[in-house]
Amino acid sequence: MAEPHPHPNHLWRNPEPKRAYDVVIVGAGGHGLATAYYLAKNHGITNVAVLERGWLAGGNVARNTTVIRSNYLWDESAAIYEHSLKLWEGLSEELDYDILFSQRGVLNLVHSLGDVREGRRRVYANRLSGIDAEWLTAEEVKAFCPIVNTSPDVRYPVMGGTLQRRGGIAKHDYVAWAFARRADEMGVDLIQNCEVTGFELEGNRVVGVQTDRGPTAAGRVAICAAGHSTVLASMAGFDLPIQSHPLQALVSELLEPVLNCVVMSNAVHVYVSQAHKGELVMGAGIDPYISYAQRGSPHVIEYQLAAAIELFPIFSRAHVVRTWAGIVDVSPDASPILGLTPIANLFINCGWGTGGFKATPGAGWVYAHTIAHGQPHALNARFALERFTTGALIDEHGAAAVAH
Amino acid sequence: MLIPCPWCGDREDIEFKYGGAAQIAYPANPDSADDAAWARYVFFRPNPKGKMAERWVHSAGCRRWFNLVRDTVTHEITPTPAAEERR
Amino acid sequence: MSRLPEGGRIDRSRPIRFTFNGHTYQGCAGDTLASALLANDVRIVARSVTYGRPRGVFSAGSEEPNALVQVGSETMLRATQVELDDGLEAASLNGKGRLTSEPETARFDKIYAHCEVLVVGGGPAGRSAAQSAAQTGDRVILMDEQPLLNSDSDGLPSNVRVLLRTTAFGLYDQNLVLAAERRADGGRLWQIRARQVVLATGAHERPLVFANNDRPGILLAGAVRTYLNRYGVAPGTRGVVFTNNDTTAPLASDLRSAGIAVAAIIDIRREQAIVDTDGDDDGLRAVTLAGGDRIECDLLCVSGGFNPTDHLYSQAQGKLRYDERFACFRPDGKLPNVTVLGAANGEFDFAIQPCWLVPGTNGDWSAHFVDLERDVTVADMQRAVNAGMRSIEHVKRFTTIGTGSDQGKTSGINEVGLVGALTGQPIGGVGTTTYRPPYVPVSFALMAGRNRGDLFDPIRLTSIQPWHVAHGAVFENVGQWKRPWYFPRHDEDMEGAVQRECRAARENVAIMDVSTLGKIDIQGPDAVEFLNRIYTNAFDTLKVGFGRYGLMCKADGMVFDDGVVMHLGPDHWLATTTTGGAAAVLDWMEEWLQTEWPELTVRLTSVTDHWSAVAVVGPQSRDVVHTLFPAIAVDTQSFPFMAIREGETGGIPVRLHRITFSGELAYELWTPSWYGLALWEAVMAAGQPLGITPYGTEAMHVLRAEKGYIICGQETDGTVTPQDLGMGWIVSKKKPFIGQRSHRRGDTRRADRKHLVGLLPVDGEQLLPEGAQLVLDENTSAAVTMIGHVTSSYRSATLGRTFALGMLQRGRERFGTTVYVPLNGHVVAATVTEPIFYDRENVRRDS
Amino acid sequence: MIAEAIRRGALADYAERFTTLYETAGSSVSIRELPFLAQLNLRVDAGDTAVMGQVTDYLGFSLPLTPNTASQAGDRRALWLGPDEWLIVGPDDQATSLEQALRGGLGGAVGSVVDVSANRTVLEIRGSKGHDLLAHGVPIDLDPGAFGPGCCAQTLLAKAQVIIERRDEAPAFQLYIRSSFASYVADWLLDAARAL
Repeated sequence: MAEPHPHPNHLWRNPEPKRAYDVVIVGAGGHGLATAYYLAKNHGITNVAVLERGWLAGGNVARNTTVIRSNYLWDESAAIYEHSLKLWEGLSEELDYDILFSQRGVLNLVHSLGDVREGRRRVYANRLSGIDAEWLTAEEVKAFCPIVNTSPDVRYPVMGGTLQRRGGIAKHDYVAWAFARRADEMGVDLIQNCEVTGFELEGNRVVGVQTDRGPTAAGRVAICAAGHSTVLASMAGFDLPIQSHPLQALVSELLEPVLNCVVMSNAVHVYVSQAHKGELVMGAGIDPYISYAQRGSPHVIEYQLAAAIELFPIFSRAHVVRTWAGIVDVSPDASPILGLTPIANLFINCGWGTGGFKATPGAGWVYAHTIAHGQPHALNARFALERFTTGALIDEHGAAAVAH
Repeated sequence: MLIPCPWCGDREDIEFKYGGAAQIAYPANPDSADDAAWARYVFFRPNPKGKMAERWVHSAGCRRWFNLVRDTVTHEITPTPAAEERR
Repeated sequence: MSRLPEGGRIDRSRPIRFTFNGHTYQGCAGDTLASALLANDVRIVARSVTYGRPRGVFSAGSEEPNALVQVGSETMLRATQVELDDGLEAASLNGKGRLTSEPETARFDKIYAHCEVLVVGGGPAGRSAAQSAAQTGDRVILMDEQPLLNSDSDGLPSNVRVLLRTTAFGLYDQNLVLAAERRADGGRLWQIRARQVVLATGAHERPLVFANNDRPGILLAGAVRTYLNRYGVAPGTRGVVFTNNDTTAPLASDLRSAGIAVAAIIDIRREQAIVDTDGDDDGLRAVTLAGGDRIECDLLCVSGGFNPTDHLYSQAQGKLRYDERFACFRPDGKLPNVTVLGAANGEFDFAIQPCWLVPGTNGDWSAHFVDLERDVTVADMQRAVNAGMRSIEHVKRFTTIGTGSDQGKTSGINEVGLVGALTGQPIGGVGTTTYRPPYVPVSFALMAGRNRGDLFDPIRLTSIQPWHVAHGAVFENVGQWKRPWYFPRHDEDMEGAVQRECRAARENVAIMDVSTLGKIDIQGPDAVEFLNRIYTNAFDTLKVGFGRYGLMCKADGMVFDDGVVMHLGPDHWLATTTTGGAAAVLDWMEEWLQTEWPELTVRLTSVTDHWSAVAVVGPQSRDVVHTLFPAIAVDTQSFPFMAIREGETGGIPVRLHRITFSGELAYELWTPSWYGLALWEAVMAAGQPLGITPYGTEAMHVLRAEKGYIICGQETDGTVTPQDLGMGWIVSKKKPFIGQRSHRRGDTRRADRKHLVGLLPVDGEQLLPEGAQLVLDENTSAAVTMIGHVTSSYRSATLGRTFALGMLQRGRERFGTTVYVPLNGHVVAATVTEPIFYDRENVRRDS
Repeated sequence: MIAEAIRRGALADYAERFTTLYETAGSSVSIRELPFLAQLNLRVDAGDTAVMGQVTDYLGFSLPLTPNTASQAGDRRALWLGPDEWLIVGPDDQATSLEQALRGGLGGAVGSVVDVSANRTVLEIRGSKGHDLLAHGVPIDLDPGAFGPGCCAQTLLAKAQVIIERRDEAPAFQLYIRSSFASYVADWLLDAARAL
């Protein structure tokens, strides 16, 4: 009768921090843990600490709606997300941990002629980039996901959609724990309840961090703190064009299977999937104001659920059992900042906004490369902080609208 | 949130639009700003954890911009004496 | 029947028939489904989600983890909260809800309320708080989730509004309380702003954790008393009490007076314990004591202590601390304008010996249930701790404990105690998991309220809408507006209709409703300076009575919106915006005016809805205008391109503008929206002899594209500068404007930026799909570099062929060359041209 | 006299539905459109007492200076919209005379007068359940203690911006609704009235 227990018997040690590391990663979220893993695995750098002010993987990775896809508009974005998606496809095996990665397809619905144009633009671009992408008519949407209301009589009828069949979901906690476990195995120290309170600088070079558990010397320091990036950057003495906003999400009770894929609708700010145990997991639009409170305004949820019922009348009697918010780090062009900082040996990975979870392995992979080599990989070269000065943005607002 | 419009009093946040950090001045002479300085104006804004001076506009009400100080952790709002300062 | 012969707050004179799992039963008015099932000796109400174990009623309130049922299309309801109703049909669930797609019959309402004091919880503490708050004359709302107050409801003053069947489920910033009211025909969502919130939400009893503690017949001790005393139901015939505190003291006598034998009282404080239970298909049969004694019973009343119900307080970031004396978490410190009272504040008076787990007989922990709804056992928690987890949040996520629809109301504090016990941490240091809204499950439908169907989002309509509907228009959503997309005749398809509409505009005369354009009245002595700063081009030289096209950028230098700006009089202007951009442009202008340029004396007023606007387009439009306005000289010298006139036709006041978005001779006629329909009909009548043809947004798009006029949001996507569009001519070098500095950045000066171009498919029948990508190499089998995309593409009746606009890298250097458009499985060649296909010299526009 | 045949209120098609509502609601609430009111948007510096005095003279009454209040004289009213902005309302066909009066009051001083008569239509909600009906969609406190006679407010009704005014002690509210949103607001009110 018992459900098989999916987890290994051992996940990680709980070590005391050492006095010095080759690399200190600030933030044990999905990205920080993946970075530690790839530093160890790809670059042989194992004298690494990941410092976490709370509990490991307790920030945005624990709060997101786990959508995975790579069908972004611009070449640079598509390349880094596709790199990530390819890593996802081998991740359970590589990490020897069933992260419940399910390529059930991600369907982006469109509701206006402008959306149609932008959706198709993305499909054409993705196909030429070697990313699987299909355009579906409203009838094809209905065939792929029968519970979508494709009636022409609704307020904003479904006019079609884009489909990435290789897209899907994974179990967020398990992903983080899987990276943590492997990193720990290779010698990385995962230090929880250890808050970074400052950076040790020598001239323009970082040489360590101060924490509430004492100082730690570090050859290189990598910030990986999503919504708290600007707080850390200002401790180190530089600024980031990042604004931290609440992004709310919610979950229903467990339900018998009802939804077979991931459905997103940028126009009405709904994205929803049914997790493997049966709960509907939904995300909402970003609250407009800056907040570190991990909660948002209830009207955002009201709007989102009205939109959800418009798209899926069958959801009417599902119940919200829990709402929460992450703190998303939003950059001016809705693309990440991943690379060097004005301070030598200090690196930054932030600005993923709503796209962070799907990028977890890819971002960790290129960030590890960047830290190990002291310069960016080709995949993240264009995502430098410098782009805001030159104006060479990678603007994913217009086309991807909401970059979930 | 309940936002204190200096004119209309406390109103629900759905009546407002958010204007981000307050007191960001447009460069006096944009032409003399170098690319980095210009980029700072266009793209970089304070993002504090804690008290923040910020702008709101009562868009569904009197359409006036105003300032307040809000704690970005607790959402506690302190109207400022300079609430009618619009930048 | 286990209904007691007397007692309870039920109405025995009103029997109610209902069915459960297809069997018919009878209860009384005032019963819940749970009490009625117990009264009918139905012990197994549901099966557990993971192990399929039989489960019965466990509690008497919203904390119920076991008795989850389906009632019609309503799923995952708690039998303890379902009020019995004639004809109710309920069925067991196995821990998962079943959604059905039956048509909606229920109604979901939403309402705002305001009060000085909101009291949540109608027990004695809440009632007395409401009563004393009401003495000042303040508006007081007293809310309780039960159908009747658990205290005397008479004698409350009239300024206390009592809301029953209403559960406060969220406490948000500055005391916004969301509450769900259960109503016979659906539900109502309350959004209450309260100056003061009083939380008198009581406490939840928690169970004890021992082997096979989940059998039907095992109930919380307090719930047993509720069933006996409130519902007049005996949940068993032979009872055992298992407790670690003295709140259970009155239970034995309650049981006995109901005729239930009390087989034993097992008190942990007397070093007694139940170490296992036995049962059969119908639930509990016996318990085994430490030491091996076995006691037959069909009812086990358990109490492990009480947890103050501080969910709302904690949602609002109220801090909790562990209270050793009562073995519970209670509020620590204060929240502004929130008071926690009574049991919710940990104000107890009992003795307790905390007990987080009772060892079994064989070292097996896999039937020690901690979370009944999610089927989580002590064994699961041990596995989490052994794997290295210390944080309560990790254990929760590892085991799923507390994640059910009850959100761990009965399991949460036991979980904390167990993590403390398993990891050797003090309980206060373990802390609780975070409480989040909603306190109880809330249906999507309730949250949506009436924002469904046509009310999901406002439908904005012009005054001419009734005509469009009557004449068979097919509509397009443009933002919130409904706009005619095209006007098919008879069996005409879209393409046929659009071709016909375009021909009419080019060859004789056509008419379009352009009322949706944004319109901003601008007055003040500094209006010109203001416009000069907002738009890329200058307005100093524009004479009164004329209009000029203007383009605006954001600070990053990218094109934002465009429109015609009219000079109506001294210091008086009117700017039009795109339909979709109207609100954003007004906001943008106000922001600069108020926050950055307070030295400018300029006043903005939205007049979008004041004016209806009708475009009369085509070579014969002059005749139509002349017919309607014989007093106005319409020859091109008297009424030139971009000129404005005032007129009147048949009593309709009209402002005439010679403006075109098609490149044809055209006029826009504006009238206050009361007259919009009359004006439209007048134009139709005047144009009827000329075959005047109404057209929609699609033909409008074709016509403007033939002239190479951009649409903001179609040719542009936030990454396009005026220079990219070949519109350097409209970017002033003589005066500053928003975004100007950005045009000097390295990236915006790159030679290899994308430029707006025309695209003529080599095969003039081939329609390029909008959004298709442009490449240089015909061979697309290898990796290709995309150098642009198609932004607009149409079949042109005028050109007799297809054509397109696109953004193409170094586009202006590529005029006359061929680019390729890879489509699904084939490649289409197109010639790059200047982005203008029709009347390059503006002869028709200016004629 | 303006030929009625050529003018049409934004809710001309709703008269019958409003009547039905009145009948089904047991006369506890009624809705009717008051179309074609003259409405002028006035912007003037409230601190300029000279100009304010002139406006008072030309208008026949003074502009309200307290936010969210209205003043009136006879059939003309002034609603506070902002610290330098008012909506001047008068009967049908007074738009021109009001505009002249206001321009006369400004007398060349800095300010603006815009005829916005057709920008909004007006709905009157009357009856003992009028407040209750509006509470379904209006977030502000409309209780007589907080929003008594002479109060007005710009706020939201569901997703539409509205101006709400309570003129006197009678249980009645005036709703000023942008023309393009009028049918949405009417549909919304009719639906909400079913929950009374």
